[in-house]
Amino acid sequence: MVVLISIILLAPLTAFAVYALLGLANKGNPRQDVLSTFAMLAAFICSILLFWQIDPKPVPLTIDWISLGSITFSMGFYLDSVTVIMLIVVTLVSSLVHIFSMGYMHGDPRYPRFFAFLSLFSFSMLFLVVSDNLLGIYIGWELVGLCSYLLIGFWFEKDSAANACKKAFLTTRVGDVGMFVGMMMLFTKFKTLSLYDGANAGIFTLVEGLSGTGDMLWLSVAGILIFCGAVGKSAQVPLHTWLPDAMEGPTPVSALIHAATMVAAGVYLTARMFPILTTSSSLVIAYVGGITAIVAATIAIVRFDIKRVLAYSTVSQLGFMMLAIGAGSYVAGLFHLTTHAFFKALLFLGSGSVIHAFHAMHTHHDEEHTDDANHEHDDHSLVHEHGSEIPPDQDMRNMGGLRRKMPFTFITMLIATLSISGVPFIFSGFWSKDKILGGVLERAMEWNSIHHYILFVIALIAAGITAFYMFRLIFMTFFGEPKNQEMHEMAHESPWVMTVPLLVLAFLSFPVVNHLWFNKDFVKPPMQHHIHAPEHAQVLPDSKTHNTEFSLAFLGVSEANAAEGEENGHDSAHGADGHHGHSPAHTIAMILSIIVAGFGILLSWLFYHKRRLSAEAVSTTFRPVYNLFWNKYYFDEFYDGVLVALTVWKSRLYAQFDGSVVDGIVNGVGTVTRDVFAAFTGFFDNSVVDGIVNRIAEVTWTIGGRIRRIQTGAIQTYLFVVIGGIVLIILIFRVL
Amino acid sequence: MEITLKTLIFYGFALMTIGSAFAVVTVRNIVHAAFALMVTLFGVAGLYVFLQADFLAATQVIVYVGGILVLILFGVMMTSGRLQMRIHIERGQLILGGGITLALLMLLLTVIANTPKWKNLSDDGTVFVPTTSRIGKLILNEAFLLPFEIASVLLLVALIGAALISRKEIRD
Amino acid sequence: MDFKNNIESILYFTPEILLIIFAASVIILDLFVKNKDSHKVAYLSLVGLVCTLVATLYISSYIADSSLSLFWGMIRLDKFAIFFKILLVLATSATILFSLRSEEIDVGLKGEYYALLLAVTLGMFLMASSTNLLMIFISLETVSLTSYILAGFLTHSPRSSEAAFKYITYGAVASGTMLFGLSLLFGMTGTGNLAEISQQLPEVLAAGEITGLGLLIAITFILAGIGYKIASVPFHMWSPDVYEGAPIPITAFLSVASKAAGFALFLRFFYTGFQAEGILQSVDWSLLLAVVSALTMTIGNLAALPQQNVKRLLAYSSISHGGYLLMGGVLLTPEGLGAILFYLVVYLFMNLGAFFVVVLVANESGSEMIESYRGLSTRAPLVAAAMLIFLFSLTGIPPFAGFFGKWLLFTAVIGKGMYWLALIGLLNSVVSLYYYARIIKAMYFESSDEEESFSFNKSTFALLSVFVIPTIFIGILNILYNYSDKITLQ
Amino acid sequence: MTLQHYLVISAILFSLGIFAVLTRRNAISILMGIELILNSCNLNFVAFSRFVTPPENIDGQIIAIFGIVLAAAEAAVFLAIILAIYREFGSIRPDEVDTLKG
Amino acid sequence: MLLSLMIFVPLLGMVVVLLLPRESEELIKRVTLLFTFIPLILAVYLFITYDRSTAASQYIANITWIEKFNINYHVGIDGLSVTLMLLTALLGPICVIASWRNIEKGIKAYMALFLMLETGMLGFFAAMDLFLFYVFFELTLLPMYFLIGVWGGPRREYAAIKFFLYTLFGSVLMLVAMIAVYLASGDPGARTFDIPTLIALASTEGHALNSLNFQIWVFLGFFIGFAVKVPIFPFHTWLPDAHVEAPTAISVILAGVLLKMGTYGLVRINMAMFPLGLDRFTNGSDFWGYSLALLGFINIVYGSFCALAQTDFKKLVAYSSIGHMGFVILGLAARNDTGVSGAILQMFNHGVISAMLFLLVGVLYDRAHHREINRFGGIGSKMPIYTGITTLAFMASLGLPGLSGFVGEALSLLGAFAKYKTLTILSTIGIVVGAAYFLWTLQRVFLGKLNPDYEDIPEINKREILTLVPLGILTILLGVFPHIIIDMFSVSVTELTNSLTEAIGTFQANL
Repeated sequence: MVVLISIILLAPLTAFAVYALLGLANKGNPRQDVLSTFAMLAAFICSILLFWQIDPKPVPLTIDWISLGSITFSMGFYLDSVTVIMLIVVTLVSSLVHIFSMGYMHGDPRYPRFFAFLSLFSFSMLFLVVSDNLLGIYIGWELVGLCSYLLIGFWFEKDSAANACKKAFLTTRVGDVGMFVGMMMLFTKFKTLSLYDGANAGIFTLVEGLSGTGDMLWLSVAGILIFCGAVGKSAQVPLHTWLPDAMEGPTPVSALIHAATMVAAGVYLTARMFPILTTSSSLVIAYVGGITAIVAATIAIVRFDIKRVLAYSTVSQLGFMMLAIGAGSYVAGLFHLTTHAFFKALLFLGSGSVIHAFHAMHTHHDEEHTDDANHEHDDHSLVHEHGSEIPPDQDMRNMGGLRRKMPFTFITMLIATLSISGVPFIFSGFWSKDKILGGVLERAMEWNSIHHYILFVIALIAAGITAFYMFRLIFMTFFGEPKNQEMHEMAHESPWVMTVPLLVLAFLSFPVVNHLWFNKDFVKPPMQHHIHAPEHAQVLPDSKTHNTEFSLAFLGVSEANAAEGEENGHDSAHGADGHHGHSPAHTIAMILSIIVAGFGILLSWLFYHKRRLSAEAVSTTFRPVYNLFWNKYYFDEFYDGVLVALTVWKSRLYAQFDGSVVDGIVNGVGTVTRDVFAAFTGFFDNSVVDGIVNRIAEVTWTIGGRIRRIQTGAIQTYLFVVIGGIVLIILIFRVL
Repeated sequence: MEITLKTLIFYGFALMTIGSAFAVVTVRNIVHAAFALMVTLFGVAGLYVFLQADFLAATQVIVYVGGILVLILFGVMMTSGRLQMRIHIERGQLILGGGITLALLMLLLTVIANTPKWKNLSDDGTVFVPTTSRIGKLILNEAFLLPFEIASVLLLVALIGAALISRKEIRD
Repeated sequence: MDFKNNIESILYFTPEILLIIFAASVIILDLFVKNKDSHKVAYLSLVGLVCTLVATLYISSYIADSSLSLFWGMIRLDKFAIFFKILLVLATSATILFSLRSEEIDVGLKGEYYALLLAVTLGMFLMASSTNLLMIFISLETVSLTSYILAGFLTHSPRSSEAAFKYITYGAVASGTMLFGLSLLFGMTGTGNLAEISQQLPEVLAAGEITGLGLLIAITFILAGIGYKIASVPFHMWSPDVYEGAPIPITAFLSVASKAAGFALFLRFFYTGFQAEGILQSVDWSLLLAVVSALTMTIGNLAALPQQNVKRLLAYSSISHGGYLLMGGVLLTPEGLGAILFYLVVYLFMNLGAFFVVVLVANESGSEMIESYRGLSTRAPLVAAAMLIFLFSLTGIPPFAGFFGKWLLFTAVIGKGMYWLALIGLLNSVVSLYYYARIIKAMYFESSDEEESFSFNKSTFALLSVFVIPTIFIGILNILYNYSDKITLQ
Repeated sequence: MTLQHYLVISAILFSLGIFAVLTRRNAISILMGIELILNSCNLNFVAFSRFVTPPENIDGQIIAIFGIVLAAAEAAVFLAIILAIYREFGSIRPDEVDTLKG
Repeated sequence: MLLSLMIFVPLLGMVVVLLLPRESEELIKRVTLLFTFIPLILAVYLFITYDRSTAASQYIANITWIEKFNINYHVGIDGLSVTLMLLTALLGPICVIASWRNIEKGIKAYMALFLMLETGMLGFFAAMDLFLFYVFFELTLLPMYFLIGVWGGPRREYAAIKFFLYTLFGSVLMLVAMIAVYLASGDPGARTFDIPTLIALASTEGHALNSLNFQIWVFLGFFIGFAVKVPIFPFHTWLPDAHVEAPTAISVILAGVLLKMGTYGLVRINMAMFPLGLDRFTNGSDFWGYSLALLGFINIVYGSFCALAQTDFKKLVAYSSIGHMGFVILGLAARNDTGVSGAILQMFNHGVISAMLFLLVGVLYDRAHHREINRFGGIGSKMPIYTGITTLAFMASLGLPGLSGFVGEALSLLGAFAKYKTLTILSTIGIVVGAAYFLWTLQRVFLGKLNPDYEDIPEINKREILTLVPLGILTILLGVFPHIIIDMFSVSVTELTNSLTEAIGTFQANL
């Protein structure tokens, strides 16, 4: 087990280290692609092997990492079924992306580096997944952020890529800081960051001690802060803006990092932290997830950039997962995570294939962006979506009719689309989405909670919209007549290294692994999360918890709870997840979800295939709504605006201020800081601190000059000083 | 204190000393000042006599009047043309100097008036004893031999120095 | 009091007598030396100083730890006096060596020059050992008069004459004032002997026969004379002008030897005369001295800031060092005394060393301005390095001796709770860095228009090292600390 | 003719001397002022010797004698320097001898 | 003996260098390298043989120096000092190599001064006698002044004198405090400068040193002395100037070691010796009780924002140093195991990382002859290795987990959070801003389209890589295995925090 996990982690790390060492010696590694891919495949195989060895009652494998007096920080792995499933998902998708990239990235001047970064990413992601403690998770967490940064900015000559990678890193880091503060809160309370019981009790055990005490509010805050990390990483509202921009990276990166794995890490983290989530923090998470789902879905409707449609789709789907966890459907969330990982990776790779087809030369990153690259102000983040700003090879308006040219791509993408749209029964996406909707509705009914009813409705609408925009994508890309003949001529099916991964993923978009999640012997019963009665849930129960029974049980940690779980718990009516079988809520949810999905597909068909309805007409009719969607709810503008408001006092500089002149969030911060703070530091350091010092020096110097002036050179002046001095001394000391 | 001839003479000397000293510091002609200084020096010599310091009075006359004053007059003649006989003074400097001097004087007078040790000490009734031989003994044989010898070195130094600095002039 | 009479005292007076003899011999030898460039007289005076030093050391070992009152109590021979005598001989020897190298000193008047140097040393010897008001005054005047002449020694230099003129005018007024103060003190106690005065004063004060004001006036007047020797505020104003105008060796001499002798006088006067309880209560002498000390270092330092002439800059710097030294004396504690003595030794080496560099640079470049130090680090690296060490030592930066000296002084002050004075002193040393650094900047950070390097012979470097080595090692090595501790006043 | 008489005379002489030194813009006048100061000191010593110390103790007088000697020596050097100044600056006004300053 | 050898070998090297002829520059460099290598070897030996299980100081040499004042040449190392001596010894040879080519004039004097500097630094960290401590503290001042003033940039004179004056100002206040402590340590004759003795006395009930009022004042005296060195706001303005003007290797030493002298002093003197004074400024009960943490917070936020506003690459790194030292202060203010350990680890790590950063800036400056961030652009495609190493250094500096910068920062914050909730949370702004300025710099310098001016910019050469690789390895190694360093000092820190708690507790119990 230790050997396997070591291989899983070290194989990709070694691949990266080889690259780094050779690079340092200024020798490129021509076969980095093979090395990385094999490393990844090895990790995948080991993950599969690990799958069979999984201990039903896992114990963390830990070592003491840092010992400080009474406090020890340990590092270790915790391998339970969820972990292993994640490992398999990550290694599998990663392997496929590696293979795909061998075709997609072929001919890139930094081809080896790409694979090295992918390896580093894989290592970080795997480390995150297996860590048994918050510190380890945080380490992996930041490392995947780094890799995301490096890979988004892989074509860093493009200013938009350079901006996007920075924006991605910084935006997620805002969330990470929240997570870190949350960690500090937990650490201060529990003196440990281990989650599970090892040599000492972990947080999940210790948190029981808080039950019923006044610390519940505190725990809620800590939970929400930890969740902040997930908000950043999983691109939840309001920190979602980086993900669409992150599409500046190579498409395989988008598939691996920004669809399947890293962004899902937030969901994974939230799920992992489930035992410490209180009712109110859960509700916050649920709302954030729900809002994200609907907001991103609506934005996706009006995008034309194929990758951005997928990006917003990803955001939306991540919202679903968060909603599930927030609503207590822990397993549903994770289940959707896995299914989504496959079909969304497939969609991205498919789109990559399309883009590749349109642009076999792989030089687009050098060409399209030269025209309006603007060095004066680092202003790119805002206007990507406007017409010509979309790279032509990604603009769906240039596509159409590709299904004949690229049959493999078409079919695989169609499968994925059917899956994500929730087409019933034979596609995995249907099942996972249904679990979520069902879970939320169940919670709502069970608690009679208005919040959860609202969330259910939101989720349902979002699901419908998902079906709509996904089919819009399919119709615009693969059906109809080619819009751009020239480009259409160039298009061709991708080489086998690219299509094989597509096929594998397409296979996985069918419900082939679903049963894993519903095997009670394998996936331990999730939280016996005794969430309160709804009235408490609605009115911030933490303030009242001291007189409310509140208990937490844990996934595979507490034997008692595990046992209870196997017997379906002492409170099976509250069992939050689908493995209890279909309750009425689930049935209702399933029916409704089929209806909305069908409706969405139908609308899409009418709009974009049959042209019975005119998208233009609708958008004109609902101009304000359209604008809202088109401008992505003005989130970027909002960030810019807030920051700009800070600079209003410097209006002279910004006399010609105009919303579109201002940067994206990071550049906004940068600009504001540069101007305001440069002025301030200039003022403060030079005028106040140095100023005081200089003033003192000046005064000293002046006094020196004055004293010099007394030294007139005339001896009688000196004598005056002598005699006057004597008189003064006598007078002063007589007075004293 | 009854007014006797002795006191009259004393006050005469006192007035002469102070008056001429006042002239020294006020007259605008340097030669006049030099002569006023002579009177002051004589006056002080007179006071020495009243203090029964006979040898000292003689020394005062000889050294000061005979030596220093002549030196000063030579100095005046060598450095001052007719036009430079007038001593420059400036009003501001005068006022400031006068002020400081007055303050100093007031302080000194306060001390003199308020020091019990110095009060009511009169010289009536003591017998005059010539001091010269005692001075000679003290200087040459007793406590003051060392100062005497050092003073001789000092005078030698002054001699050499004055000559040296003057020689500069001669060689020019 | 156990006074030695004149005959008994002669033997103990040998060093001074040797000085007189050699001073006379120098003048006589000068008559026979035909070659004007010959340095014979200088060497003879050096021999004289060496003899004096040997005699002093011999007497020192002879009297051991006891102390003698010579010539009916006129002077006192104790460790304190011997310490200063050694110090002064060293300073004078250094001055003579500087003079040998300086091109300022008129070749025609060497005999007088060296004789005067020996005479002034004699005066300083006496200043360090006088215990009688008359002796104090005579020794002070001997030193002063000789100094006036030496300051005005340069032929064809109006600046030198001006220096002498200012010096003598100032000195005469100051010493006149002092004499008046001495006369008041004499009137209050009826005696000229310091030891008796120190007995009498508390008694008459306690008996109410004299007032605090009277004592204050007397002491302040006397302070004018002493203060002008050590150049303390407000009696310091002569020194920048005189230092600037006088020949550099004399400036060095005045700034070190004259100041040291002044401190000897100051210490003996205050330590023996003003230790008694009653006096300290009449007027807050410590506060008075502390204020004077603080003002002295502050004004000296501040006025040094804008100076362009290195000699003048060092003049102000030596004023401020007078302030530091005075700091040790404000509380009249034994620690303070030890600190002052230690610092004087350190100061001797570092300040003389700095002036020696000024001599060397003035010889080569003909200027005393800071500009002429530009690029010294390349033109004469060793000299520049030596100057650097002196300046850092003057600033008080470890590991150079100046730091250890200052440290002792501050310890003495803080030991009695005068934190404010220590703080002023320390802040002053920060200020002082600023102007010392200007010289360093010129030497090291700027380059000269002229590239050719200065040529100095080996003996110059040997002499330089005589100052550099102690400046580096006095503080680090544990030698002088114990010695300076044993020097007490009786 | 008490001690205080002499002391007052002496104090006045001293003050006048100081006054001369401070205000007279002539080097020789300054010298005269100095002589006044020294005289006042001598007078003090002699007076104290007469009144304060025991009659047989004439230390004060002897100090005064030395004072006179020193005054003479000082005057000699002073005048020599005045001559030098006169030669270099063509003036003996102290305010005109001010090249060294600052 | 071993310790003394380590301290004075560079000084011996200085003498040797001075004796070499000025013309044989290669020889001089090699000799210097040799003499900086010996301390490194010794430091490694110390690192291996140091007994980590005890807080007592080891390798003690105690020789009477100035008997009269009971001053001893007392050197010894505990966990804290050995850590920083290791850092110093490590940076020594690296700086010599970094100076190999780009010191054009006066290489002899440069190397001699550098060796003197190293002696000062090593001695400072080893000194166990307050007087010796101060002497070594000041001893670093002189060479630094010249190294900046002679070999620096265009405004070097200004920067040098500013550095000197600021530091001297601080150190004179320290001197006053030091003398006060000495005088209060006992009756005449029984006074001492011995740091362990003084620490013991300061916690002894009824001793003059164990007075709250006294401790507050001497604490302040020492604190200002060290604060200038750290530098703590508002004494920081010398730092950017000094860094901008100093030659690369000197910036490395300045940021790498000299700043640590301030924080080391805070731990060694202010924390250990004046528990009551420390308590006054860190008890968290009123404004003064927050003041130390507040200063840490200001340093973090102010330094970070200032860095964000810079356009000069080196100045940016300099301000980032200010920010990072803020974490040290914050960790120390927490005065618990976690915080103090974090602070010390951060000292070491910041030494390594900032050394890297300054070396990297130097590499770029040597090629472009300017440091204006906005005038670069896209050079990542021309200098991939350089870009890679820079990214590593930046990531380490912005506290990326897995690299060394993170651990110290995180521990400091964790420690501080236990005591100062709000301030610590606010301080995390520094983490975000830290990422912002580094990434923005990365973008402006390396990403985007290549500035045509740098079409031919040469890649980083072997010598430069040689200076960076050991530091890079350490950065990664200590990010993954921080206990290598932490184990060195954790016992000492525990001892320190325990005795602090005890001393404060005893004092308060007696109130």
